[in-house]
Order: sequence, then structure tokens, then C-alpha cells
Amino acid sequence: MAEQFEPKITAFVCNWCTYAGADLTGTSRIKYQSNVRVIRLPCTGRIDFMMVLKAFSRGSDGVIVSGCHPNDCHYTSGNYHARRRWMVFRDLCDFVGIDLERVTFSWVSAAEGAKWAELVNDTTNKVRALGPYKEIQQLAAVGID
Amino acid sequence: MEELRNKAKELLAVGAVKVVIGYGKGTGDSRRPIFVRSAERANDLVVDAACTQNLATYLTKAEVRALGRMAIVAIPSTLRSILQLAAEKQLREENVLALGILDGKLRELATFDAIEEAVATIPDAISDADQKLIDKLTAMSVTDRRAFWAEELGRCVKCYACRSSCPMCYCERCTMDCNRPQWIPVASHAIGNLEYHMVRAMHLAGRCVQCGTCGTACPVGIPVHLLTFFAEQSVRRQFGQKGGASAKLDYAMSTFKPDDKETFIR
Amino acid sequence: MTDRYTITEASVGSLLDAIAKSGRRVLGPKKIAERIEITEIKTAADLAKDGQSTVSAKGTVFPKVERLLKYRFEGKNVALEDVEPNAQPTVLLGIRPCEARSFAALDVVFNWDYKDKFFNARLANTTVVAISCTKAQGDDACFCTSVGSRPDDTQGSDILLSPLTLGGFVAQVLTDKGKALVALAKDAFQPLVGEAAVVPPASVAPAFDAKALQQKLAAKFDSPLWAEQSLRCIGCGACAFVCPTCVCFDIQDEADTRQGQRLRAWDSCGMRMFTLHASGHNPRDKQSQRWRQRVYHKFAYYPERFNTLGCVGCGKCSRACPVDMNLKQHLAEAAE
Amino acid sequence: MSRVGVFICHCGENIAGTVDVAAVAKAALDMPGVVHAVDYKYMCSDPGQTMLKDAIVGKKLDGVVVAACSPRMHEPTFRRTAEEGGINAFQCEMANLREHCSWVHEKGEATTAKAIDLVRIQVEKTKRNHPLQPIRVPITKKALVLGGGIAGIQAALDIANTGSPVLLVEKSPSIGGHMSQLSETFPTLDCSQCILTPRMVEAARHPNITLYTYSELEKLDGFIGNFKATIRRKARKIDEKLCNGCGVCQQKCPVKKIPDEFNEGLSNRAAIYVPFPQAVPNKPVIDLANCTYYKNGKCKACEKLCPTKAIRFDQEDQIEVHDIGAVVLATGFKTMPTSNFSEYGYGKYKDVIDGMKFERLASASGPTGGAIKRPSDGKTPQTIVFIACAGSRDRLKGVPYCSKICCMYTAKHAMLYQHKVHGGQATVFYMDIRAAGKNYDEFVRRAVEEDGVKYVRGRVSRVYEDNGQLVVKGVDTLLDGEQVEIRADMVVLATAVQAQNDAEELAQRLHVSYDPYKFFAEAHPKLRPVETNTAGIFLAGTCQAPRDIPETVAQASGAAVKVAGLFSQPELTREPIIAVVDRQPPPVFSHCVGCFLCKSACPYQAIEEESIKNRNGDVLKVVAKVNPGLCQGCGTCVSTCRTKAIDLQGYSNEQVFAELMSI
Repeated sequence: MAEQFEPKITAFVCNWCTYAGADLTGTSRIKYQSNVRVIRLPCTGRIDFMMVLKAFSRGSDGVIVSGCHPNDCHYTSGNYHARRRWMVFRDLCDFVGIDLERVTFSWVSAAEGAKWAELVNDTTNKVRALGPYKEIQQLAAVGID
Repeated sequence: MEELRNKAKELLAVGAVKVVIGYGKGTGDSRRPIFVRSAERANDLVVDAACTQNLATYLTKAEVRALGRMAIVAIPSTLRSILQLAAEKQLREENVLALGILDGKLRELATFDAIEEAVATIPDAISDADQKLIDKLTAMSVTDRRAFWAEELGRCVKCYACRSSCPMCYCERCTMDCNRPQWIPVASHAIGNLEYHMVRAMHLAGRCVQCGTCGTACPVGIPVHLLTFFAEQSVRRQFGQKGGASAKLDYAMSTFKPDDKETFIR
Repeated sequence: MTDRYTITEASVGSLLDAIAKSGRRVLGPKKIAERIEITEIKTAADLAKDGQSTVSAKGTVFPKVERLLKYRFEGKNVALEDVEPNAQPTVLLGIRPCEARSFAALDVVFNWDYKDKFFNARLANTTVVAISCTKAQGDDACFCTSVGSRPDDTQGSDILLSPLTLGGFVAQVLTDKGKALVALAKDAFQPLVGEAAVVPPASVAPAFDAKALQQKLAAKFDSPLWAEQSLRCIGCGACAFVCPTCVCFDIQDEADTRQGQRLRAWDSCGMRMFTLHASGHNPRDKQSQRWRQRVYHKFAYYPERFNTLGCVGCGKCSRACPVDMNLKQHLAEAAE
Repeated sequence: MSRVGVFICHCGENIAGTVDVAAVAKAALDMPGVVHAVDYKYMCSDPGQTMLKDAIVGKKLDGVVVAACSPRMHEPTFRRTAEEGGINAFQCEMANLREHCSWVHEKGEATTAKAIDLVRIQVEKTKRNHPLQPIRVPITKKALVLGGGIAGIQAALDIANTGSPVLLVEKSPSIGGHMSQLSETFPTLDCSQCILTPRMVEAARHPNITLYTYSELEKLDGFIGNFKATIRRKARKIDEKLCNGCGVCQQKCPVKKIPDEFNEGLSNRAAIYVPFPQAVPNKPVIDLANCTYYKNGKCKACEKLCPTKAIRFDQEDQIEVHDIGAVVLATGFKTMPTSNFSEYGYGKYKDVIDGMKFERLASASGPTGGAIKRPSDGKTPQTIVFIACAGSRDRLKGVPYCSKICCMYTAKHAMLYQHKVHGGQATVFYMDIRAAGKNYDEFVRRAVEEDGVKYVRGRVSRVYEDNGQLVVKGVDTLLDGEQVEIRADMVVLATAVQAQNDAEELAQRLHVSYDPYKFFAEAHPKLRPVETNTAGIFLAGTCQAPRDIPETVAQASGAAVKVAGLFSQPELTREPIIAVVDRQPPPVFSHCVGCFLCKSACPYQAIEEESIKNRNGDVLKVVAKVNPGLCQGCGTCVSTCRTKAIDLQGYSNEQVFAELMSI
């Protein structure tokens, strides 16, 4: 039997809510799949849309972007700015044919350890079912003679 | 046209402006940007339906600015560019005089307020052809859209004509030129092209005046303007703000409302 | 004495089949939407018989992005992997004589001191079959006759096709590569006996004298002309990237922590970044300096160094320019 | 080439039980730039930390990755250790092998592989770390207290008593605020002025307090520890040094029919006036709008008669700029304008008044000497109705919130009425009685049980006049919504507490956030209730939300402690995780193109404009600059910047990019 495809998931999370929430998942010993690699940033406001593009072009099959719930931003409004950026970025991704099924946006607070586990598992399962994101990964070789 | 030439003559003769940026006769039937610096050359100015390039690009070009106070022959999109440039502190009222060409008539617009007022009355919908293409694309499956853009962007040679011709791409160093880190590859391979055009569209979202000059500039005929149009439309639809409406900054992507509505964040 | 054959319109198809059978690909001008692109030619109908392609055929021998080497990080070591040129046997069919001529201008740079393996391999595997121009472009961009060429120039072609008044072409076989191609499709090429009535070549009026221009340039380096002409230049690279002779490239490494590759990509002296130093100093800070560089490189430095012009007068740059920088017109001004 | 050391912690069995730590160490040692990699039982233990310090010295490390628990747990520990080992604290990063790996995944190859990846990510980041120095900002140890009500007075006194100078700025001619107008205070019924006046005097006399009445804050620039406050001292038209407060001027002033603000219009004052007898300072001010001289250029009666020749008609406003280290906002509240209550006949019927007017009627120093007399004819009302929640908790009136103090002061009013008008009957219409507070509920009960105040639970729909008498029409919801009609001699509305009219404008000027009702917003509703989101600006009293006197005083003291705490430090020290706009040699100066789109993205107003000038002072370029005192390091500007001229120290583009490239 062919080996099961294990997707590569990159997560961009803010330090104060989602990273702390993922810490809580740990301290609560809630198990989740190990496919995710977390990049810790101070705030969702710091998450440049180019990071998501880069994650895909460098081989991620799925991306998670997560931060503080509205109103809970450690920096008061970084997540509101981030939300706007995502609203447009998602539209544009869809318009150029980037598969939105592979990007999960979420608010995970420092108290939502279980939600983090669920988010990672759901995303991993979904992306595993979708298979490797060849459409973008293969682009890296196209156009080079 | 006579009206414009006379106005240019008068402005240059009294030294009210040092240069009139306008359209002149180009190769064959085409029109090209010209820079009239003396009253004697004012008759080189042409105004007709072929004058579609957004000349506002030159308002931030150092070599042009060095000439002194500028008057610019301004079609509606140029007027909007002036406002957006003003909002982004790239242009001061005393540096520019807009010679608006509105419905074929000359309108001298000396202040940003006057431009704002004029612009407010002009519909800024994109052309039917462009809208149809956007609609056609949005109606496609995501796979088909990817194929469409892969095909189109496959021709991109990263000559940056789109960027260079865009009045809002005035940055001295663009993200694209940044090499520590090299966010976006220099090479015009498929991924480099996709990322470049995504970056450009994101950077124009909320700032694009929808002149379409980038698309016209593209030597290989990629409809790159659809990307910035689409991003701008996304901003307008979701946040009700738009580029080029006011000389006061109201940039959708650096403002927010606590109750901005989305449906995708879980 | 060159070999001369006739080839009928109908036998172009069998020529294509024969080339395909031999494992070569055929690239040539094809009309797509409003443009002419140099792309794969499958049938005779694909071929655009007149008109200039937007982008030149340069990519066949000098692609817009080319991989020079690959490497892998193995622990602390770097394992280099040589990359062989992807020099596919290619027939460039139906390009203009000016473009055929451009390969010589590329050659002088790629083999000036260092012999460029990639360029040479690709060029060696490319057979050039040009079609002489019978129709003036009518767009005031062409100026082959001002740069020492003509619409039916044979230089750079392995075979030159000239349209016959009654259809079909006369094929002048100029090189061994040309002969090899004829040998592939003997049926398609009928030896020409006597004279044939070819369509007269297009008439392209000379706009300036290249020699005189070169002399004028020697004294015009500090002329205000360059600033005047380039005031509307927006500093994009459209001219250079469609140009058949522009040879400047950038070398870029693209790598992550596991592997990397070194790429060669087209570059343009018209862009501000081209000469930007790490310090922030830019010896060609103004667009006028960059425009002047473009003109001088092709019309002063090439002749000085290589005894040839860096321009074939195809006019692609003028057609591609978003702000109508008409090279012919500007050169004529400079030659005054 | 970097020399990074990787230290993998077993955390007992917490990590080592799931992750093959030896394999991680082996893999780490193979990573480019890593010169040392070890695993150890407890990295955070003394021997563990010593091991790290020794390796920094012995292996000449220039960067350290500690692969252990969450950085949120031990990053400060290991950064300090790294510093003790001789490298910059910010050359140390942590890979989270515990919370993000060993505790959440099963033992196995995939988990160890992830651990190796997590280490690689941090190694790649660390290779691009730069030494960072904590940000030190000097502090001007002088506070500005804005607003001279009880909140401002209390905050000013508390700060002054810690030894720091305070500038107390009040926009009206006297300090005292709303509290000085009150008659008696719940739940003790002590006289408001009796307890307030000594505080006012103390504030005026305090050697550390400079009192600026009749003054306003024009502008506040700068940032925590380093504000510049521009204050307009409005011209009183009086030489305050010469004036001895004798009062001759206001007696002789020919204009005397100006409604007296202090008495809520229940009496009149002159055009030159001291707001109330106990005013601090006790110096008059000329009301320019009503003074005959300013209206038609003639009169000057006060000038002629002033015994000390203190009148100065030519006096101009003075603008002063003060260096300030911290600001306490104590700008107070207003009550809902009475025009909002047409259904209650306010403005139409003289005897429908609001709570503040009743305070003046009940006050011994008020226009009636404390006797309850109705405004229309001066008669003592025999029946009086109090309507609570006039505006409050009423979405239609734009005030969905509870004004908090009305239940208590309405009970107090009713009680005072019952005390003063024997045989009279007070009725209170209410929605709920909110009497949470020490001795508060007892107080309300006393009003009902001992003083016989009638409480009707229901709303009043209308107040109208019938045959010269007010009729109050409402329901009693406790009696199944039965209609209640009371013929009253006087009606008192407990109007809602609202933010001051200029609150929004002031908040914007100060870059302080505010809620939808224009009350200034606290930094955190629970844990930072006296701080604003702008560092160095604190809140006291009703400018933040409706509250009573004890709460206001407590909050003012709280704000004062925050200021004192700030001033107790020699300088401010902050983590250098802040954004920085690049500077380049000429002719570039900076990659910033000066579009300032980042400015509106910054939640802290930390982005300033800097003009780069040549020797002649000509501006060559205007570029952004991040104020390190204000920046909190969220990085929103970094993502907004198209030229990538702004970068975030500690999470730089190069660092994040390297992390991405290592995944």
C-alpha cells in the first residue's frame, strides 16, 4: 500500500493569543497531528501576505493563520488590520486560482487550547485529503529553461 | 484643443508653470507624453480620444519635477491619481496644476478641493470589456482561473512596464527590489511572476484609480490591470473606501472598523 | 555559391513533419490574439508570414530564465550539481532576417572572452530559417536599412526563404545546418533551376547613417539631447526584454535550507536598479544616463569593441514601449 | 559564519519521553552554522544554565537556541543566562519542544522529525539575530492633571505628596467641579462643600502643585515620560497678583442678569464674577460675552472702582509649553441635555428640573439657602416626583448604559426633600434600584422605610400640565402595569451621565481611545482600568465611565500611584522589540518613500515624520520615523510598508524569511 501522504502545514500565529493557546494545548496534554510548523510573530498585524505566498511556493500544502479574537488584540487593533488584509488577500488568491481550501484563518485565544488542536487536526485532515499542493509547488520549475 | 493650447501658452508665458505635461503626436497615429516648456511649443499639445495614458506617473518622476511647477493635462483617472498622490504626501497643491479634460472640455483645477469636487461627479466604473472579463473569470472554477493566469503570466518577462507606468508605483525601492530578504524572486519564472503580480495587486488595493495604464503598457498583452481592478473592487465592496477619491488619506488597508464583516475566520 | 531551392506553401507542412520526426522542435512567429509570439509551430497555418513578433526569438539561445547550476545542503556541506544546457534541437522557422542577424550580436558578447557553454550549446542546436520581409512594417519602427542590413539579408540565417510572386518560396541554403535541414525533407525542397520571380523585398527607407551616427555620438555624450528624449521614459525594461540583441543578465541564487539553484535572468540597463551600488550610490542615477547608455552601448561601444552594431533595426523596442520611445526617430535626431 | 549552540532540554521525561533528544542534538550539530549541540536533563536548572554559559565562552558561541519549553515560559530566563555568558540577550531564541511538540504528539519518528524542524527554524532565525539594546527613555518627572474636579484634585494631591510637581489644569475659573455644586453626599449626607473645600485649598497651597484655572490644553506632543503640553491660559482680564478677592467689582458691575452657571441658572451673576464664594482661586473673571465694555466699548466700572487697580482689559491669552512626564485625564462628565426630554415637559414647565438644579435648591449655599422652593413661583412643593433613568438605559436616547449614580442621588434627593418639607410627599419612579456599595442599600431603605419616600417601579410616559399643575403619568409594573397618575408640584429628572461635549475631540488630540459613548477607554477593562492605551496617559473619574465620588477618588489615587510608579524609575527601560525605519547613506537617506500609510495602521501613533535636511536647512526628504518610546512592537506597519523600509527588531523580515525557508 502506498504510504499515506503527510501534508506540510505552516502556521503563522501571534504571540499573545494563538501561540499561548497552543501552549495551553500542550499543558492540557491535548494530542493533535504533528504536521504543523509554527512561526511565531508578535501579532497578526505582522503577518505579511507574502509570508503565506512564500509558504506555498516553498512547499507547504496548507497554511494556518491565527491570532487574537476581535477586541482581544494585545496591541488593540493589529488583528483588525490583519483581518482586512486577509479579506482582500483571500479574494485575490481566489481570483488568481490559489486554492482557498488550503488556507485556514482563525481566532484562537490563549484560553482555547482545545480549539487549537481541533484547528490543526481539521486543517491537516482537509489538506491531506486534498493531496500535495502540486499546482503551486510545481510552478517553481515552470518558466526556467 | 485650441483652448488647451492657449491655456498652456498663457501659463508658460507668465511663468505660472514651468512645464505642461500633456499628449503630443507619437509614432503613426499614436499619442505620446510630451513636456511643453515654452509657449512656442504649446501647439504640440494634442487632445483626442487616443489620449488614454495616465500621465500622473510623471508627477513623481524626479527629472520632471526638477523642471519646476507642473501643469498636467488630466483625464479623469489622472485627476484621481493626483488626489491619491496628494493623500500619500507625494504631491503638494502648489506643485501641480491640473488641466482637466472632462467631456472634451478644458477645466482648470488649481486646488485639490476643486479636483475632488470634479472627480466626485464623474462615474469611475471600469470599461465594459474589462468588467466582462472579470465577471467571466469570477464565474470560472478556481482551476480554470489558475490555468488562465498561468497562461497569461507565462508571457511575463518582468520588464516592469506595468509598475513603471503606474502612477501609484512611485516607490523608489519596491518590495520587488528588496533583496534582504529576497521576498519575490527576480527571475520571471512562473512562481516569480505570480508572486510579483500578487504583490502589486495587494499594494494597489485601496489605492488603484483604475486607469488601466498598466494593462496598456504591458508589451506582451497580459491583462495585469484586471488584478489591481479586482483588488480595488474587493476593497470597495467590503469597506466602502476607494483610491483616488480624496486628497485626505483614507486608505482602506491601514484603517479598519471593529465590525468589518467576513465569513471565513473560524 | 549557395544552393537554391523552391518550396511550395503546401510542402511547408511536410517540412514541419520531417523536422518533428527528426526530434527537433520548431519555433516561429504565430499570431495569438493581437500579438505575434515566438512559439511552437505545429502546422503551416500556425506560421505568421509577415509582421514582427513582440518579443524576439532571442529566448531560444538566451532564455529569460536559465538554470546554471543546482546545489544541495548535505549537513554542513554543499553538494554542487552541474546543469547541462537544455539545448533542444530547434528550428527557428519564419523569423525576420533582422532577427536572424541578431544572433551574431549576441555571439560576440557570449564568446568575447569566456565561452558561454549555455549560449553556445543552444546556438549550435538551432537552425535558423528566416523569411525575407516583403511588406514594410508601416509603423515607422523598422530601420534595418539604417544599420547595414536589408529586408532580405541573409546574414545569420541558415536558410533564407523569399516569397515567390506565385506562392511558395525560394530557399537559399546558406550553411551546413541549412543543408542538413534540406536533407531531412528532400521532398519539400525542389532544386531551383534558373531564376524565379520573387516578391520584391520591402522598401525600408534609411533614416540615418550608422557610421555617421557613431562619429556624432563621440561628441554628444554630454548633450542635453538624452535628457530631452528620455524625459518621458519611465524606466521599465520593455525595450530590452523584447530586443533581440540585448544581452544583459542578472545572476540570482534561489535557495532554502535544503537546496538551491543559480539562475540567469534577463536584465535591463534602463532600470534604475541595474547600476545601483550596495552603498546606495548609483552611477546612472538619472533616466537620461540610462537612456544614453542604451544608445551608446548599441551604437558606440559595440562598434568600438566588437566591430559590429548592437542593433539590427527590428524596431521591436519602439513598438513595445509604453510611452512611444521611438528608437529610429531618436537615433535620427542624434545623427543630425 | 555563525557559531550557534543548540541546547536541548529533556525536561525530565516531559520532552525526552516523547522526543529522541539525542537524535535532535545529532541533527542540530549537522545544521550549517551550528558548532555545538548538547542535550541535558534540565536546561533551566543551575547546572543547565551553567552549561550554557560555559559553552558560550568555551565554544565562542555567538548565538544560542534553547530547545525546551515555551518561550513564553523561560525566554527571559535563558536570555538572561545568555547575557551572563557574555552574548547579547537577544542572540538567544527558544524552540518550543514541549508545549508544541512532546506534550501534544505521540512518541515516534514524526515527532522527533518535527522537533528537529523546530530547532532548525530557530537556528536559521538566530543566525540572523542582531544584538539589541533595551530601550532607555528619560522621564520628565512632572505630571499634568487635566480637570480640577474631585478626581483631578485627588490625583494632583496624591502625586504632589510623593514629591513630584504637578500642573493642575482646569478650564473653568475655579477648581471644584461638579462636586462643589452638590448639596450633601450619599450615603452619609455630609455636606459636599465641607469635605471638598479643604481639598481645594490644599491643592492650591501645595508647594508641588501649580494651579492653572481658566486654562485649557491646546496640544499634547511627545510620548510617555516626554510629553510637551501646550496650555492656553485664557485671559481673566484681571491681574491675579494684585486682586485680593474683595468682590467690589462684581457688586458694582452694571450687568447683573446673567444666569449663574454654578447655580444652574437658578440665580444670576454679574459680568465680572467669582463662580462661587468658596472658589479657588478666589479671583474674578470677566465674562467677555456679557461685559458692556467688550460689547460696546464703554463702562469700565470695575476698573474705576477696583481698590487694587487689578483690572486689565488689554490682557491677552497666554500660551505656555510645559515638559510633562505623565498625564492624568480627569475631565469629568456632563448630564444629558434637558432638551432631550420633551415628553417630560422639560424646558416647557419651569418646575420640571434636573438633578443638578435640585442639588442647588437643596444646598445651604444655594439660591434658596437650602429651602426647597420651586422655580416657577418659589412655593414649597408639597408633592414631588423623581424620575430615575431619565435617558439612562434608554437606547432611543442613545444611552444604553446605566449612569450608575442616579439611583443613589435620587434616594438622597427624596430623603433631603422629606427632611426639609415636613408633610410633603416624594415619589420615585424607577426601573431597578442599583444600590451596590458600602451602606448604599441601607441608605435607600432608610429613604423608604424611615423617611416615607414612595417608590413606584415603572416608567413615566408623560408629564403634562393640567390646570396649572403638573401631572405625572406612569405605570406601576409591580401592580400589573396599572396606570399611575400623580399630580405633582415639582418633577426632578435623574438625567443620564454623559461624556463631555469635547471628549471625542480631546481624545483624538491626545490619541487616547474612547468608547462609542465618547468615554475614554481604559487599556484593559479589568486589569488596567486606570491606564489608557497610550503609555503615560492615565484616567481618573467620570471621564472614563459614570461613577460616584468614592470610586472616583479611589481611581484618582490609583492613577496617581501609576504616575508615581513611573516617576520612581530613573528612566524607562523597554524590550527593544520595536519597529525601525531604515536609514541609508545619501542620496537615498531611507528606503521610506514618505507615503505615511503606516501612520494610520499604527495603534500607538508611534510613527512620526522626520525631515531630512541638508546643511542649509532645506528639506531633502520627509520620511517616517518610529518613536521608540511609543512603539509596542506589533509590526502592523511592517506588513503595510510597500518599500520594506520598516522592519521589526526581533521579528525582522530576514528572520521570518529564514524561518520560512527552513520549513
